[in-house]
Amino acid sequence: GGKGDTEAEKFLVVFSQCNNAEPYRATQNKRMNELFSKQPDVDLAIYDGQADAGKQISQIENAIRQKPHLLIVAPLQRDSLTKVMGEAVAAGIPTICLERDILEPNYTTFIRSDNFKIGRLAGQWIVDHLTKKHGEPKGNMVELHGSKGVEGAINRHGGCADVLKEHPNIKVVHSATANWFQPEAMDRMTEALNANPSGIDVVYAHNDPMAYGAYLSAKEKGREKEMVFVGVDGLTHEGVKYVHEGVLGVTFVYPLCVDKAVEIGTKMLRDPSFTPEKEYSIESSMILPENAAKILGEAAE
Amino acid sequence: MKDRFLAVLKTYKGPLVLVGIFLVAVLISPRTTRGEIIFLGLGNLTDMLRAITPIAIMSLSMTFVILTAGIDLSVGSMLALSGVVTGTLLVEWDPGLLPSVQIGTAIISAIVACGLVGMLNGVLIATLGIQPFIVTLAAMIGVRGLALWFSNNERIGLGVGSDVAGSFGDMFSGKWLMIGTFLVLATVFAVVLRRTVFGRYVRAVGDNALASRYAGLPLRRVQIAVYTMSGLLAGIAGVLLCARTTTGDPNAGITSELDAIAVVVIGGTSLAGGKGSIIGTINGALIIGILTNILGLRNVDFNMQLMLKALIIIVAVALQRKKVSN
Amino acid sequence: MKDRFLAVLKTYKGPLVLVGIFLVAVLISPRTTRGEIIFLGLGNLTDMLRAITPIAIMSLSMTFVILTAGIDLSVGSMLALSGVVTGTLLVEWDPGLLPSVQIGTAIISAIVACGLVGMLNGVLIATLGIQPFIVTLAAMIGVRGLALWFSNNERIGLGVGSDVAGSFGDMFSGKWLMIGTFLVLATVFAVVLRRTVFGRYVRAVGDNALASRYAGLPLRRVQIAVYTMSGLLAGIAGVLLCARTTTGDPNAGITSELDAIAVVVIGGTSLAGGKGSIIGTINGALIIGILTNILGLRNVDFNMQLMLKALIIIVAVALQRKKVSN
Amino acid sequence: MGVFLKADGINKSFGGVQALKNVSFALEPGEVHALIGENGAGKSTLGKIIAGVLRPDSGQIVLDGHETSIQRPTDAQKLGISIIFQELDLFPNLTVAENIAIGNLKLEKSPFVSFRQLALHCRPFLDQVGLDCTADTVLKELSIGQMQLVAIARSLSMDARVIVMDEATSSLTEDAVGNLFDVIGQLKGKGVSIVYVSHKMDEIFRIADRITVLRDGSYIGTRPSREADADELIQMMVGRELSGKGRAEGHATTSRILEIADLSTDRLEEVSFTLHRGEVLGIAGLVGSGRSEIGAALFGLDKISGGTISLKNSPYSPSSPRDAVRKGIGLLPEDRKLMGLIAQMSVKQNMSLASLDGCSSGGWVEEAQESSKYLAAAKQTRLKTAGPDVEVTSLSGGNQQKVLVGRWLMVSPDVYFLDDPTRGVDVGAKEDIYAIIEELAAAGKGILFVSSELPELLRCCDRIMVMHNGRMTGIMDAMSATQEGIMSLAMAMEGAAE
Ligand SMILES: Nc1ncnc2c1ncn2[C@@H]1O[C@H](COP(=O)(O)OP(=O)(O)OP(=O)(O)O)[C@@H](O)[C@H]1O
Ligand SMILES: Nc1ncnc2c1ncn2[C@@H]1O[C@H](COP(=O)(O)OP(=O)(O)OP(=O)(O)O)[C@@H](O)[C@H]1O
Ligand SMILES: [Mg+2]
Ligand SMILES: [Mg+2]
Repeated sequence: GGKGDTEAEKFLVVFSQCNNAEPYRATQNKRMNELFSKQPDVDLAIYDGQADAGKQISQIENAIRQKPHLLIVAPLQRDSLTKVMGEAVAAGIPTICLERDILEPNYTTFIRSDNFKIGRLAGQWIVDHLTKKHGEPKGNMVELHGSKGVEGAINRHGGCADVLKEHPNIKVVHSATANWFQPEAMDRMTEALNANPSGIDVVYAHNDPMAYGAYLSAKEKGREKEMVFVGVDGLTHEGVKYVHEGVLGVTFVYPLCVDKAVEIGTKMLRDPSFTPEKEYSIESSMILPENAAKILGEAAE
Repeated sequence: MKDRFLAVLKTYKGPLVLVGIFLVAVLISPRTTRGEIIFLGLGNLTDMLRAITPIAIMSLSMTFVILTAGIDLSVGSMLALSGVVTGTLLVEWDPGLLPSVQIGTAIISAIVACGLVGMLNGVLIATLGIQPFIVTLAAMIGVRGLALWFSNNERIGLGVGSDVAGSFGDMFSGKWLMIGTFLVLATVFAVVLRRTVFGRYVRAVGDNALASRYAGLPLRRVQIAVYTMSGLLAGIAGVLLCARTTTGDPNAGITSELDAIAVVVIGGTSLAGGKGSIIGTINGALIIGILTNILGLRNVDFNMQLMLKALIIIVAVALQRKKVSN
Repeated sequence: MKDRFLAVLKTYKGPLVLVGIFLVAVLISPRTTRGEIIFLGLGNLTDMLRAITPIAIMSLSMTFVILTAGIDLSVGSMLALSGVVTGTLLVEWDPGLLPSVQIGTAIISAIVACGLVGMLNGVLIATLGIQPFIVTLAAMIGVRGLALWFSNNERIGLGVGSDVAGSFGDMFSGKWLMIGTFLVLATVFAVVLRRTVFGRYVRAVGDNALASRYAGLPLRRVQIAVYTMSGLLAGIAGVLLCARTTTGDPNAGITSELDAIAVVVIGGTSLAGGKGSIIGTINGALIIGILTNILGLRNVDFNMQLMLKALIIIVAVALQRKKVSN
Repeated sequence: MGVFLKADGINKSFGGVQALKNVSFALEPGEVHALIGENGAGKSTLGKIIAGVLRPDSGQIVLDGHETSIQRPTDAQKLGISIIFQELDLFPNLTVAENIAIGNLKLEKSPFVSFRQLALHCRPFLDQVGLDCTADTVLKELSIGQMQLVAIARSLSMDARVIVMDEATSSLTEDAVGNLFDVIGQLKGKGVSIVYVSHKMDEIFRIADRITVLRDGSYIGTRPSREADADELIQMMVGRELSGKGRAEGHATTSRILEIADLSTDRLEEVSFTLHRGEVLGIAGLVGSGRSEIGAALFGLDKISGGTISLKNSPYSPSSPRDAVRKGIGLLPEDRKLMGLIAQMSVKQNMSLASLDGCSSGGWVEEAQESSKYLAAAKQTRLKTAGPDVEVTSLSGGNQQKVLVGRWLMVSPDVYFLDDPTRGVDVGAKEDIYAIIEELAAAGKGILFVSSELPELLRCCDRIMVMHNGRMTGIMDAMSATQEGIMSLAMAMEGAAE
């Protein structure tokens, strides 16, 4: 529980974000601000690790020194943050590990989402789609990777490949790295299209901007109907919108985890008797043309 | 006879390296089922040109900057700023103007904003006498912050609809518009460099700064002008990229300053200033463009691509270099 | 009296800027509930030093490189390579050696690997006469590919257990070990630059390469040596970073070449070569370290941080610069 | 005739150095007015102030009786003043024509450039100075002497009424100087005035109408050149009597130290000669005749394509300058700024640069040893400096040259190749350098001495060889040689070689 001794005292909540300069993370921050601002006695401080593990460690060390009532960490890397989060827990600071796993359970609770699972969902959707299209699970796929060596790219690829390996007739005919960026995805997709003048069935991109870029490239060559585009992330103003507009066939929400974190975190702050579970897993949801409109409508409210 | 042939070879080393890479690309290109060489398809060649266009445009003004013995590390950030400004003015601004007027305003605002950043770079370099590297490094950091702040850390999607934003995307992403813009700019820059007094000053300033001062050249004005141009061209590249991706992305263009500089240097321009040409830079852009394209067509593993790229850059530059003079 | 004071001010501009930033940091630092200035806490100051250590280490050899009028863009990639090699040899190699021997082997292999890359840079620059910018740019691209390929595109986690890998993390991430390594290296580099024949040659070569050649100096060996040193120090920085983050990350150190160069230049070393000092570089590292630390402590919005950083870099350098001569 | 341009009470200081102290100077129309003085006397500074490159701390430039306010070089140009800089500040990567046109307000009126027009414009000036190259040759392909001709052509093209020539002939050979003097004669006829800065006394007497002497930044006096005599002028310059010694005593022995047979490189053809211990062998020739190339070949700078060299009776083929130094050859380069000085290093560090191996142990610089060796060399060269630790660029030209001479004294090689060691050096320092050469010869060193000034070759050398177009056209005993004889050898094969 927190240390809210007097009513007048404010709660200090520190959120150590691994990299602000990424729309997914910016959305997390925004959402977290939004939710905590409904609680006037909470001071939220968001630290930006700038995609640098050393930096994020230092920032958490700083935070520990300030003795916050709640620490939320979105770790950049599983190994690097394990130790310092252990120090936070040892210092008696209630700590939430957000979204990504660390090596040891050095946290009070872990609110997770799972890229491997998302990869598997995408793989399964692709198998189903191709089975519907060709009567059997076969076809040609182009895969656009996020930055090499980054957890998201590794697991979104790994999960999908895990499903596809059961279906040898689904071939990955072109596999390129576009570093999460839309412009690069457009150039890489253009090359894939040129190298494969026909017969591409699916484009699986590790995030929505890359999937969208791939769509634009195909559209320009008048080939966007030939294939279906699959993305991941499902941010409202990006992925969901793209699905709604018929650009993407499907996208998979990479959960922000923020709502759950604030819900659990608030209880931890205010209810000394509350003990959180060790782990909450937030399921991804599938955004299809059928439910996209509804989600967009909700967001607009 | 043989001597003349060798002399010609020596003068046109850059284009020869380009031709070499082109031939290799033709040889190793995959083929269609009908046996056509994919690399040589008109569609692929123009795709290749368009892909390199944003970098190539920035490398034109970068050539000028480098000729003055300067450098501009901020072009990538300015490119992002331009896209974000364009996007915002098209999507979040509803002035009730004619679409064409709104589009024009958005484009001009974006380009002018970058021009002003470039001018600020130039003024700091020319009047405070701080090294260009450090001024434009600061601008690279600061302008990235500005673009992120301006866009609220979010990508601004133009959509593919038929509203103002969507029609901007349609109008300005055409292959020939992009390639054409580059060709026009390249011609202008080549002519300015070779055929105008200003161009001569640009080459002189980097060649011998003291002599320029002694000759009474307007040193500061030349510096301010080249950095302003660098801003303007980064702005244009940003608008085109925004149209092509139908997105104003505050994270666009990260590391593209290095790409633009690499193109210039592969084109034979010396970072010490004074020596270089626009033809060389075009050559450098084509070398990089073909290289990226053929590695993509062959779908070479990304890591292998990186290593091959490194190797080929070294070889291309080594082949072009003059014999080490005493 | 006043004159002397002014003269002292002029000589020690760099440290004065540092003291100024320090004082501002003290003033604007947040305080603990007990009113202590957080910035001044020993824990915070040492954290700040440790945070800047990898960059600071690389900036020492970068000073040498820049003094020879060169540049090394590949340090960030070498840092990553070092981490990946260390990680692999600790995690995936089971030679049945004593843990300390295995750790030693891993560290030395990582540092030597980077040293070899640096030496290759140096050899290409010295013998082919290609511009350092382009050689090390190619190395930056290629070595990044190498690190990714070597690590199979994955981060190599050392874990926090008590096995070989875990104990390496414990041993080498200590605050004082990291800061101490930097201090030792800084002393060595400062002494080498000031007191040895080699140091004298480094400055001469960068100031006037042709004159150095005419004086019979071993130009090529000096160039090869400084780039090799740059590799070695990037290797050391990579080992320390690997220990601190208990991860060998093939994507570590992206853009850290710019950070290291910025530190050197803020420290008053001229990119034109010949002029600069290790003291200046240490000063530059502290300026950047304090700046980053205090902006973090104040939890300034990230975008605002970027803009402030840009501003402060310009101001810090402008304050240090010599009066622009007529 | 009346005064045309007048500099009045000019003061100028650089940091602590007062370069000009209340100097006044008057120029009449159509006169050649020589400005002389020791290195560092302030001649170039005065020239730069007249040309608007530097602004005086106080004082006035009066032109045609009107006070001027020259703020920048273009102001001076508008008033019809042009200058040839001592350090030849040109643009190596621009073409000859561009170098001539740049900054010329008349030629740059239109923002666009026509190469053909530019070439046409430049041709007469190139012809006038006798430079035989096309207008679109890139400057850096020329030799230093040819560059100097470009600088002269540039100032002629300005259509100026006043031309400041700051040591414009320092790298020129006799024929080019003669050419220039013809041009000056024509200009005088048109009423153009010349401020002529030089250290070459014979030239001054040939061309100047009046001579003004500066010493340590102060005005000393002006003499009509008909009435002046060299000794008096020298005394005015140095403030004391200078005993110009006569011909050096010969120290040549018969022991061979360097033998070159049929040496060829890209720019040399079958050069052969022998140098003995204690001998000073002069090398004469026109601009671009390949004199420096002999040094480049000997010093491992140029690839040797044929012939043999033996040094101290063993075969010698240098792989690099470092190798050459190791084996006992030292080369004093012709361009001290470009090839000699390390601008940001101190006087002492510049001097010891080539001999650090001898002032160090285990790679550590032994400061005490370095200082004592430096002091010895500084003494031998009679170096004038504010101290060992001042920046070398703060020294006057002559003293900078002495630093480079001192550099090789500290190395003490067996063979010295001195490429124009007195270029831009004042009379006093010249004497000092001659004395050093003699001391070296007396110590049994072999010396190759390249110079464009025949009198000094005749004075210092035992023998003189003459180069033309990369070939050796003769070698003669200095005692019996004459200037005319050398010149005819230097030009003899003109035409025949083509
Ligand atoms: N830019 C400068 N900065 C500092 N000192 C200078 C500068 N220019 C000239 N000086 C100093 O001013 C004095 C006069 O120099 P100046 O070049 O006018 O001499 P000079 O008579 O032309 O000599 P020389 O015969 O060697 O060319 C010298 O002491 C010189 O060191
Ligand atoms: N770096 C170079 N590249 C090409 N040609 C050169 C180069 N340097 C000199 N030359 C040419 O080689 C020839 C010999 O030049 P060199 O400098 O040896 O002449 P020099 O007799 O020493 O005359 P100077 O009085 O100019 O020093 C000239 O025709 C010159 O133009
Ligand atoms: Mg002078
Ligand atoms: Mg010569």
